[in-house]
Amino acid sequence: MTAVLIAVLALPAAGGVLAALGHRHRSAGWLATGFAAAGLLAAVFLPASRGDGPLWHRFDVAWAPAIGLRFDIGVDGISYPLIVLTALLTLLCCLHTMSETTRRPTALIGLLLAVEVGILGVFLAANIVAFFVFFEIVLLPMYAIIAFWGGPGRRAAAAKFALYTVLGSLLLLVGVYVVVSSTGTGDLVALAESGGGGMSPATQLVAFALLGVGFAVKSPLWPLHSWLPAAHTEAPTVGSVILAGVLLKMGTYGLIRVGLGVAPEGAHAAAPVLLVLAVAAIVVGGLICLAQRELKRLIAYSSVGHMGFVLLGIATLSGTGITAALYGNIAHGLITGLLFFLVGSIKQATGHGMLTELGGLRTTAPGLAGILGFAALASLGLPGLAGFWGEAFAVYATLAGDSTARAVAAAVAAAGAALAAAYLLRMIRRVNYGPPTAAVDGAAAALRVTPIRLALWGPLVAATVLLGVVPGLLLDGFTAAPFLEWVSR
Amino acid sequence: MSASIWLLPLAPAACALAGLLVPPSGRRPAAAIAVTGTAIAFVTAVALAFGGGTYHFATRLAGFGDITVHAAVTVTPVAAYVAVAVATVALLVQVYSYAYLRDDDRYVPYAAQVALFTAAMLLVVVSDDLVLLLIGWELMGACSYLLIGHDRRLPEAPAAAVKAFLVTRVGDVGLLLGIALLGFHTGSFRIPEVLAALPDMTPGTVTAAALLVLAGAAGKSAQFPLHSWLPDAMAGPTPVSALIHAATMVAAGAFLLFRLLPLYTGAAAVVVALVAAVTMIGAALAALASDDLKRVLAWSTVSQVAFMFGGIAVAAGDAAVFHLLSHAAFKALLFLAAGAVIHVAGGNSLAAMGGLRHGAPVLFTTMTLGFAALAGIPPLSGFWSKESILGAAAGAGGLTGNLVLWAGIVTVALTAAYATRAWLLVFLGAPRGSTGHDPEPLMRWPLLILAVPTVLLGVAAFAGPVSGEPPHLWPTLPVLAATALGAAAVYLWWRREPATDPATRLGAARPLFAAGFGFDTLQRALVVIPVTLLGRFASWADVTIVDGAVDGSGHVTSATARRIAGWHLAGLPRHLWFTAAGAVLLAAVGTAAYLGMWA
Amino acid sequence: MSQTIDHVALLPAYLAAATALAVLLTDLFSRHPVPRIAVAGIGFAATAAAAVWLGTLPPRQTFCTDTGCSLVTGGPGAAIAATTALLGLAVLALSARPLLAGDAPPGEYAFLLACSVTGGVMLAYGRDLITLIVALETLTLPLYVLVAMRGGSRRGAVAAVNFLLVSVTAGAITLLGAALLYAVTGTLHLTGIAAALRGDTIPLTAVAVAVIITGVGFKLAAVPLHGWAPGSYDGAPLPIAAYLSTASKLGGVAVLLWLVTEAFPPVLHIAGPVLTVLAVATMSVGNLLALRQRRTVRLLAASSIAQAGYLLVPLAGLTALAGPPGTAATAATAVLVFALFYVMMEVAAFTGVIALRWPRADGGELGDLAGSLRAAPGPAVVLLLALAALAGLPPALAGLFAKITVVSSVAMAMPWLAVVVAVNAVVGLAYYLRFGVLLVRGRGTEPAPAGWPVTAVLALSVAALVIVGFAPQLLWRLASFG
Amino acid sequence: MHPVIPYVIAALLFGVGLYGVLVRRNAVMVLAAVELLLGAVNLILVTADVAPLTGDTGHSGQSFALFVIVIAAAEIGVGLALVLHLFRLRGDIDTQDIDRGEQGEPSPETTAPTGSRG
Repeated sequence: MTAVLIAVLALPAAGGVLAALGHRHRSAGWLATGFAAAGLLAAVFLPASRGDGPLWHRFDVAWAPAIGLRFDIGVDGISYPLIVLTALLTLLCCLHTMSETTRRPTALIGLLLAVEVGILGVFLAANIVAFFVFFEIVLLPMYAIIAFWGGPGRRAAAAKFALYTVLGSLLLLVGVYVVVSSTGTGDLVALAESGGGGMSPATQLVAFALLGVGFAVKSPLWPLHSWLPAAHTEAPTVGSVILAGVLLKMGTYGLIRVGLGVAPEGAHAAAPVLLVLAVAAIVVGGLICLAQRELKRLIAYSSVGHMGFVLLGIATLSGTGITAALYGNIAHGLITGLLFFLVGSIKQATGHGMLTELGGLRTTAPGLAGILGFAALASLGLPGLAGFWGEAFAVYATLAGDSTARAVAAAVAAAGAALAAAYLLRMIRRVNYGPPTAAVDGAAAALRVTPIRLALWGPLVAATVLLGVVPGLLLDGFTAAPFLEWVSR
Repeated sequence: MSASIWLLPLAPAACALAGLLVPPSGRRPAAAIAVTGTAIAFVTAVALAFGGGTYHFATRLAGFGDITVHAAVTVTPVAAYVAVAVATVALLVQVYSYAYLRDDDRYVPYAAQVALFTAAMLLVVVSDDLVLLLIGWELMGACSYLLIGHDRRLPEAPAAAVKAFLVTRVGDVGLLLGIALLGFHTGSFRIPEVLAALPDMTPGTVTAAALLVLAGAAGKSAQFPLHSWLPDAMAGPTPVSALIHAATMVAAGAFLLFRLLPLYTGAAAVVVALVAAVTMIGAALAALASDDLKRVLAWSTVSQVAFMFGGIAVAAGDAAVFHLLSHAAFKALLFLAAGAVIHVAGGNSLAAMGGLRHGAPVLFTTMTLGFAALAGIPPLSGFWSKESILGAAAGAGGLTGNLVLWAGIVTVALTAAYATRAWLLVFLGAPRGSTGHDPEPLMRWPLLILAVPTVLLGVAAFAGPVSGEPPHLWPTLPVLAATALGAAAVYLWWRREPATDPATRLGAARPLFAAGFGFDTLQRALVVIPVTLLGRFASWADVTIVDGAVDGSGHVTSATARRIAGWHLAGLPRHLWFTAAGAVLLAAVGTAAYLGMWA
Repeated sequence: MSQTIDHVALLPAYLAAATALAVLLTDLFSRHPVPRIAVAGIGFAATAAAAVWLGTLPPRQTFCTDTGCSLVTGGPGAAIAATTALLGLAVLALSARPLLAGDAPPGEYAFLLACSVTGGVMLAYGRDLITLIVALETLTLPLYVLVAMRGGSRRGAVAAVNFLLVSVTAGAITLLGAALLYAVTGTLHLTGIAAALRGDTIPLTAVAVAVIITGVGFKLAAVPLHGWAPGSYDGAPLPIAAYLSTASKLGGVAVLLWLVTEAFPPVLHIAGPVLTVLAVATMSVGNLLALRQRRTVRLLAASSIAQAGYLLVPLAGLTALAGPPGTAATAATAVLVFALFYVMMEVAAFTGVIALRWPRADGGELGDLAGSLRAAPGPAVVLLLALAALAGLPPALAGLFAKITVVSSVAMAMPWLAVVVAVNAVVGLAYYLRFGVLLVRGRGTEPAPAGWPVTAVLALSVAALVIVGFAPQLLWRLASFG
Repeated sequence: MHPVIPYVIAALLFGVGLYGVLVRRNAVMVLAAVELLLGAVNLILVTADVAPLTGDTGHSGQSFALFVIVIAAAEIGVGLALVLHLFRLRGDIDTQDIDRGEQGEPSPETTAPTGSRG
């Protein structure tokens, strides 16, 4: 069944190449979208005939042994949901691109698929160097998406995104080779199973610090987040969706799979720092959101807070916390992806992203207002929706440390969740309630929830509800993965 | 039978989801769906109540490593009664709303949201797992938010909705932490297992958990200091108020404390008693002073729920639930009737009402019964339930018992006073404007139906399992005396000047009382403004300091690059200088390395 | 002291020299430019083939005395020699059309190029100070003239004198280092020097080591011996600029590699810090300089300075080597692998610029290339790919692997140096991105068709980049110091 | 024997040459100064040959010196030719004006028909 594994990567790659070759033709865009759909189908079927090992499937060939690089990919219960999420969001973005009026849609789809290949590769990689290679693949296509399809400030925003995240990934590279040089292997499974491949605690700390900073920039974790608001504000809708939905997850996933996996003792030493940063991110992110006046910027900053919860779960280093972090990761991808689709549509239709220019959406476009309200409630962690489990159990895992400091951290984090409610409801109150503003009133037709929009947003809404009601769907996959046991012992 | 417990939350929930898909023009199907869902829940609840046993159902919902969340439900007879009360009120509210919101084009989502609200409350009532309970709990918060903000003609509605959600959410921070603390120390979220493991926990931890849970309950039940959202929540449509005050939100807090009663001993019980005492007196004073009929009722809810908390403080769980049930009956009745009154009077202000007893006999009769029950006139339901709490308090004695008892007696007097005042102002005296008319049948019948438990619940309770103890002379007599005193004082004042609001007797204190002792202002000054300012500061700091450092490093790099590029614009001799200097420098480095000065 | 000479080992050098001679003879007997170019091209191809063939044989040595051999063949040497010859071929192809058009005298041009290539090939095999320094001069001397060969251009002449004066000064410094090294060791063979350095050393040794490294650093345009590079590259004909930034640098790399691996193992504690300072200064100043350039070739020149800094990093890591034997070889392998990656990227970049600027002989301002992607998609895509590679980012996997090579060599031994590389790469990305975006935006003016030789170089350089991108291990096999 | 005097002289020679290279603004004079540098190198080489600082030598320094002389000659030859070429095109050979950055020739050039054959 490694064929499916390869298909998951190869189908979007082929679609991307097709789109690049036929970038002048609309039909090539549809064809590439078809490849994205096929990729999603392949991803969904990954659990079929899975093996018994730590990875369900594995495909491993030498690539560049001199630098410890093997083309080694595999999938387990931890990476599977992220893979499906990536394939799903990319497909939705392709459909969005084809259905809305977009400049040069086929070229954009080509770049989206290139980003997808990189992200999928990150989630699939079982070799630390291959992980890094895929990590880097994402950068330039994403840069191009922001820089060529973005808003008025796109150049500066895209440059900041590229330069900031490349600094992170290069530090990551240094960390990767601290690991590879001192253990002589890049096998993520073996490294995780052996608890760091025999690296000394000091080396592990150096490695974890470098890896951690690299992932922190990508996630982004406060205070290394400042590329994010600009990038989100200027990126086109699909760019924001991919960025928030899955690209950021490379950072948190990497922190778990690579950071905890290869340097558990380093992680242990750094855990208090992570805990403090996580709590700070939650609170500061929430406070900043309270003062935001721009819709996309607000949601961008909300990601900082949400990622703070994910980091909080990771910082506990416990099975519960890491499970919660993984769950929060997926939930954030769904919910924030949906939010960016929605606010992107609002911004495109009204031409405004400023909260002062928006209002009365409930009157003009009840459907859109309803879904926006739903997404906001989901985002603030309402129980019964996907966002709840990750955040609540991150708090639980923090409290479960049975120390006063951890208890305080849990309390502050939980208070941060209340802040999330404050800024999201403030946003909803501005956008949905009150009398319609001129901008909203004039765009009533463009704000309608058309069937194609329903088809785009529906899956995200449905998944948010489903994962909120039946969390076991994902959790059992997480807890069954041997990896989780290795990193939380 | 056990699995059918799930019908309680799921039937209305499913109907709510179905109702959300109905197009805005489909009033009838929407109403049918919503009523069906609620009716199924009602029938189920009644069946379970008559079954009289305790039913369980549990399945694994989510495993987070060491700890598991169960989709566990249980129905004890008490819970079944509460479920019946919730379902009844919800059903009547649904029916009432269909008429009440006749001209509202957003009725369709409204009906679905009310159904969801009901489902959430029923989930709280039946859930046997704290996390599952939390789901229903917060879902209620979201529904209350949606429903309070329903009316788009009221400019204050969105703000009130946000306030309701946020204040309760602040309480929920405590609840979440409390649940986490209990789960961590007992290894389970199942309520029976948690309660069974309590003796193994240190008293300090138990108290901490109790207080954290109390914060959540106080938020939902609008108890001091998290009560400020409830009076503002009147911005919602009146049937929603009835739902919130009688059957859902507000009752949930008291019910949660009832489920976790063993937590509340010692210091925690004292705190609960203090909260209850402060809340019941303060809210009663505010009710006495308020000019807005719905606000009077709202403050009265705050005050009455404090009685339930008082019952919890003295470990009289059954008495608390008894009061919850009787309060559900008369408060639902009062609110639905108030809706009709407001409809007739054209506004909420008591000053604009009067003399309605002639034009609207059904309204007059039912609402009179409601006020009487609220005031605790025997043999109406309110008398018995309040009495059983105060009786338990007297029996408990000690600091907690005395606190509850004496605050209760003062409050009883105040309750009688404000109930009398409102009744007088609405129905007696000279008619101001319209003398009114009785509401249409769909709005009338719910009032009549609710009048039955309002009157009979107290007597009937002695046949049921809630409370078997007959009233004692102490403290029944003082309670009755207080009731009489309060009612009489107001009546006498009113008799002297029927055109004047008896509340004017409060003099300079009245505006303070009416404004809820300025608590909103305090809350604004201490919480809202600081947090807003902090948000602005954080935002400023993020741009100037955090991002400023990033941009600054870019500028520094850029400036350095300009400087370096400038050095290179000086012609060949400078290149030669660089070359020679480089050789000397590197020779120096080599020498230093040779001398061991490197690293 | 009679020596037997292994002529097989000398074959590539013979062929390269013969190419120069043959071009000279053809120039005498034929009036037509084509034969001269063809002869040179065939000669370069033959040289490359011979070097590759020699590389497949077991190592050979000749001109040996009791202190060592002056000429040694082997895998890395073969890679350097073959690459140099191929670079000569590429430069010839890039200049073919202007030469045919008479922009420069084809005979002299091809002859000088062949001489330079001969020097480069000798550098790949030489193992004593005289051979290396003479080869280095043979590589460089013709370039002074070639730089000036931009049809009657004053800028070319200025660039040539600029290059010349700094170069002869640096050459004198190199010679001073060599002389001092001879003075403290009493031998000219690298292996002999190593043997002599193994005993007691005197302070002058440190000076000798540092000074000779400094002198060689000039060839790499290492800071602070880099000032000539932007001006000279910009003034030279574009193909010669390409040659300067590739073959000429490769020569410097060769000398440095032989010195460090053969002569300096006993004094790595001296060479290491010198190389470290050189590496840090080179990459930092190079990148910052590139950030402010407005002319295309100056930008590429400054960026090639920065790349030279990366190239030095693995050698700099030797400071921290108290480590196992073979670590120096690993570092040297990393350097050579990076150099080969770098040469490919640089050729692709320069070829792209040449094609986009055709028929102009200079790189012009950056703005002149704006909108090239629409106007001339083929060369623009090549240039974009090359820029991505130089920035070290996918889709140009070759560039990514190049960067990985550098970082991996020092990540463990000197993490701080790896972090310096990281920070520098960020600065580098800033100007590569700016350049790349410029190419994509708008609609530029279409260049004239550059003809098949340029297209061929374009295609081959891209093919090479793509192949080593997917099969990077090839380079390690070629460049392994074992 | 300690060859102090030759080394001191070589150092002085190199210093003087370096001084010339750095301060002279005339390209020809710079080339001349470079000759001094190379002379210093030769002096070191032959001195080391007869009086090595450490150990024994194979007397190969003198052959190296010969090569240096050849190199110097070649450099001067090519160098003077280029300087002359520059003088013809520009009219002066002041090094100060060489490579003053990007403000060289104003317009991007097209290939000129006349080669630099002279």
